[in-house]
Amino acid sequence: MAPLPVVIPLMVAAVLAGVGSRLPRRVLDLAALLTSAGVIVISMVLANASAHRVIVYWFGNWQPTAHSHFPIGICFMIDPIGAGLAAFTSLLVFAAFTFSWSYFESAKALYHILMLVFLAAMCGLCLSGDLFNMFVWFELMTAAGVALCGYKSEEGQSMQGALNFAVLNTVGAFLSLSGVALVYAFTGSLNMVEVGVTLAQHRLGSGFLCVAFLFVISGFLVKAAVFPFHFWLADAHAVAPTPVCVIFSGVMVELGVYAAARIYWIVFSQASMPSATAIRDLFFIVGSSTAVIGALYCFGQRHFKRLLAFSTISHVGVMTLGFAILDPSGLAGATLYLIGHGLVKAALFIGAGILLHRCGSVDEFDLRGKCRTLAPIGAMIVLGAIGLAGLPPFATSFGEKTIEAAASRAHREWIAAVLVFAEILTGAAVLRFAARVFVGWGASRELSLHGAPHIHTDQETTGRHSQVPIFMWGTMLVLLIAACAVPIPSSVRSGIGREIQRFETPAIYEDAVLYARSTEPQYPEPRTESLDFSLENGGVLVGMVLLAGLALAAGSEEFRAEGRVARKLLAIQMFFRRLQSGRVGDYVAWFTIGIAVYGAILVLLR
Amino acid sequence: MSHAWRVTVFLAGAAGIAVLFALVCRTLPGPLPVRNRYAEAINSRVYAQRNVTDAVSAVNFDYRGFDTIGEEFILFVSVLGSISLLRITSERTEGLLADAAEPSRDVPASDAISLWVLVMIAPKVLFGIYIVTHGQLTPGGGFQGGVILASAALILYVGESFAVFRKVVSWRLVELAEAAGAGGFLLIGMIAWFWGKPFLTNVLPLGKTHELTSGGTMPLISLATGLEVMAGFVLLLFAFLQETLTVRGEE
Amino acid sequence: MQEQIIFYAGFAVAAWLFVIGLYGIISSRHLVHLCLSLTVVQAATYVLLAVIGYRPGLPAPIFVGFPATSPAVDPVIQALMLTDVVVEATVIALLLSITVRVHRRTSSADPNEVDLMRG
Amino acid sequence: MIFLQLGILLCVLIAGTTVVFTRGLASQPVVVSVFGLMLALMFVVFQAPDVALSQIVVGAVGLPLIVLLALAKLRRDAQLLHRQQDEDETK
Repeated sequence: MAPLPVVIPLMVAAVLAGVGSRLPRRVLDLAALLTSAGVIVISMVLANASAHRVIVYWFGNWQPTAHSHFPIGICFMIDPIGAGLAAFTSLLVFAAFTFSWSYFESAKALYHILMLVFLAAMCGLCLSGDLFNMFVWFELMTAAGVALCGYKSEEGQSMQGALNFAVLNTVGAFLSLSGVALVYAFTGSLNMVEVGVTLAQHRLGSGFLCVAFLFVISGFLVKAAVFPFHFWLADAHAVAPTPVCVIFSGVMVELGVYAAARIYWIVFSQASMPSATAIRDLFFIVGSSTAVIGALYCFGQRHFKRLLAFSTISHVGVMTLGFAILDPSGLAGATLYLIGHGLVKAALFIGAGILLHRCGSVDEFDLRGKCRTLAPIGAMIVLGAIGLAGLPPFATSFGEKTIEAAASRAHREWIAAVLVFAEILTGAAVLRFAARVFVGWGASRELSLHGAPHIHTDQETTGRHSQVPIFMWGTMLVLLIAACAVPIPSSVRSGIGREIQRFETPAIYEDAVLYARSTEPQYPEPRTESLDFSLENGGVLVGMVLLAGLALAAGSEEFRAEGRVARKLLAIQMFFRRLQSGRVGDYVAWFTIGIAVYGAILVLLR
Repeated sequence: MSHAWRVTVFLAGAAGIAVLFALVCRTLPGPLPVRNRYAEAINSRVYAQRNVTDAVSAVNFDYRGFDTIGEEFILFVSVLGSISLLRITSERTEGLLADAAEPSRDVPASDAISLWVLVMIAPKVLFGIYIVTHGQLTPGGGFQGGVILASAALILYVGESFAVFRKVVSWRLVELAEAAGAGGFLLIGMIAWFWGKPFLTNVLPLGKTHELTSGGTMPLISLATGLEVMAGFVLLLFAFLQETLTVRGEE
Repeated sequence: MQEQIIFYAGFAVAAWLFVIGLYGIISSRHLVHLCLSLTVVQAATYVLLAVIGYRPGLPAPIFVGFPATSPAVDPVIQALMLTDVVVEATVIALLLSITVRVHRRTSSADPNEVDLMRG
Repeated sequence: MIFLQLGILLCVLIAGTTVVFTRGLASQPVVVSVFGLMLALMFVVFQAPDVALSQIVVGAVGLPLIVLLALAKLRRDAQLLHRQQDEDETK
């Protein structure tokens, strides 16, 4: 049972590679849909079965022997968090396949094969309990992601985004591999639990531990697109086809944070207890800078997919902040946030896909007022904006409240301010887009001379553009409903809270992996935050609407004549625009300095 | 950023990383007694437990076989990705390329060259098969042998012409071989399920040491990997040599 | 002692290759050169892995011609390197095909001449 | 004994640095091939024959070959582009 979430998609991919070019399109679609549905079911069953004890599955039957307890094989270490994430991943892949039902009229099964392998790689990353094995799935994710990015490689499309994606992630992966090698050199093991136990026993120097930790997670930080490793993400989104964007933003990026949290808790948390404050401070800096800068970029975009990509960066910053508190309720909040955000973001990307299908563009100014007939889609996009802003009833609001409560218990009240800032800006950006495109408010030209990039995006669909197929809008609607409904039962919320407590208790995994026994301490019942519409929510809502209105009004001539403040703001915006240059060399330079600065922070604060 | 700025930022970062490295070296623990555990565990058991002599292949195809599945699929996906990137979908460019395609290669190769090709290919194929099948005994295995076999196909191209290459090596067949290699590995892993054992368990008879059939599933996995790697590299060559293939369809 | 010296030397060479490879990437004027610089970065991981697995004086882990229970160098790390080598080539191939694509679109293979996406 | 290991490490270092500082397109496949060979030698010296074998076939032969093919493709595309431009001008 346990290896199926990886084995089934890989097997179907291999079969499709063999016979797929002979099969009609609908059979391929059906096979892909059934496979991802199957993986959802299996992952849910696994999550359920592991609720009371961690399931450990030894590939090749190489469980540690009774006298040495030393793992020589690779294991899957399945707990409800990992299996639940795998289920969530396959849910989004399922949604992407439904959306692409009337999509990509191309020959061959390449798209389906690549998506299925991508799914398998993400599931493998969620479930794996071995450091090198995680690296392997990480590399497979990169390879499949790059190939999917370039899938729609028509003449009119630039591949620069895919190139930046590939180079940055590969460089990050190599640094991760170096970190794994360093850890292996001293512990003689690759199993996460065994490495964690050994590191804790042998009191290694904290300088060594800090640097090894930074190296091991660097690849995952690049994948998570935190500042200043985030540049590739927006470029990749501008190139990738819509269903691929759904996966990239909805879950792939978040898996980077998940992997970093997993590695921290299992491998390093016991060994580096003296420097836990340093790690906390590091992730506070990483998370808040990512949340703020992502939100600023997001607000400055006119290309809808790119706008959403930057909002993903901002929200990843929020999740990083949740993890950074290093206590169960913070991470539980981040998990709730991840679910809500993934569903809402997937719905919004599908909205972008619908616009592309109907109007042949996703540019805010090109489309101004042209989509009045698509009011229901516009309404759903506005709902998505509310979800992004973390307002009830969306799951993001639970996540946000839980993170804020945890932050105030840890005496970091400023985190709430960062969260509100990110939510107002990202929500307002989407709201502004919707108002301009679906209602026709605001200027038809952009304010600044050196404005946001105006990218021509090719239509991805063929056939009738006069109507929106039910597979498109239906998927969007279901995703939005799910984003509201998932956390309503309080059992889901308290379940996540309980599971996170286990996630942060390495001793349980040690018992399960090395000694094949399960010890389950009683957890205190986690606090769950209420669904009430708080004062803060009201503030966010008002702020968001005001900001969107201001941005719409700002384009008018009168405002421009006023312009001193506006010009100042634009100058700042220009500075940031220059940083996002699209050149891979710049990004690698940022990567280098980012690693150096984060390393310095860790080492100095330890 | 201008070039100078970029280099400055990079140099600052590189200097920072250098300091980090220096710090690691200063706080580096001496050799821990535990660091040999994994190596010793494998080295001491591989001969007795699996009847094979090459510990590296044993790790690749048995002890850590699951990693190898991931790696094999990285190859699989990269090859498919390259094909998908190099295919042409615009008719205008396709026409242009068709006009310009292979102008110098239409001259048939002389008999001497054909003979040379045959002379070169046969040992190469043999060598490749040898490497693939002796993976568990001597250095080598599916990965290395697969690349050698793929390079035999390349000689065909160098010595003869792309037309001959296309005639002898069928695109469809190579594609099937790649899928079979990738799926075959998974199937071998599933054999264990019939014995109620976890995925990838080596359940087949282990044979006698130093014989080709020793190692249970290892030689089979080596074969599957060899097939996959060979087909993958031939497909890559195909894709780079002529990219109109997928558009023109099969033969 | 020997082991220490080799380890530190390998560590230094790996660090150098990593940094110089990154320098190659940031200063590159041609995408093919950029891909090759990436192989240098990867070579840094090879060097690191190779010195970590090495035990001076011990033979390779191929138990032909000497007792099967005697110690040998680390086979696990060699297995990691082995898979890494093959993966590298295909990932570079993927990057090179992107290069061909970029070149066809912009008729330039200079990573600094970006045709879209700023800001 | 130890000098052999240190020497090959030095060779790898020099070859790697040369790859980065070789800007001429024509000489790049050659330099990379030499670099791959050096790495293979390093694997031999560090008692890793399996890795050395795959490094020889992949790093010293396979990879330079793909680089050569990619370069040839870039050249041909450039020629095609020129021809197309000429045709457009004559029209």
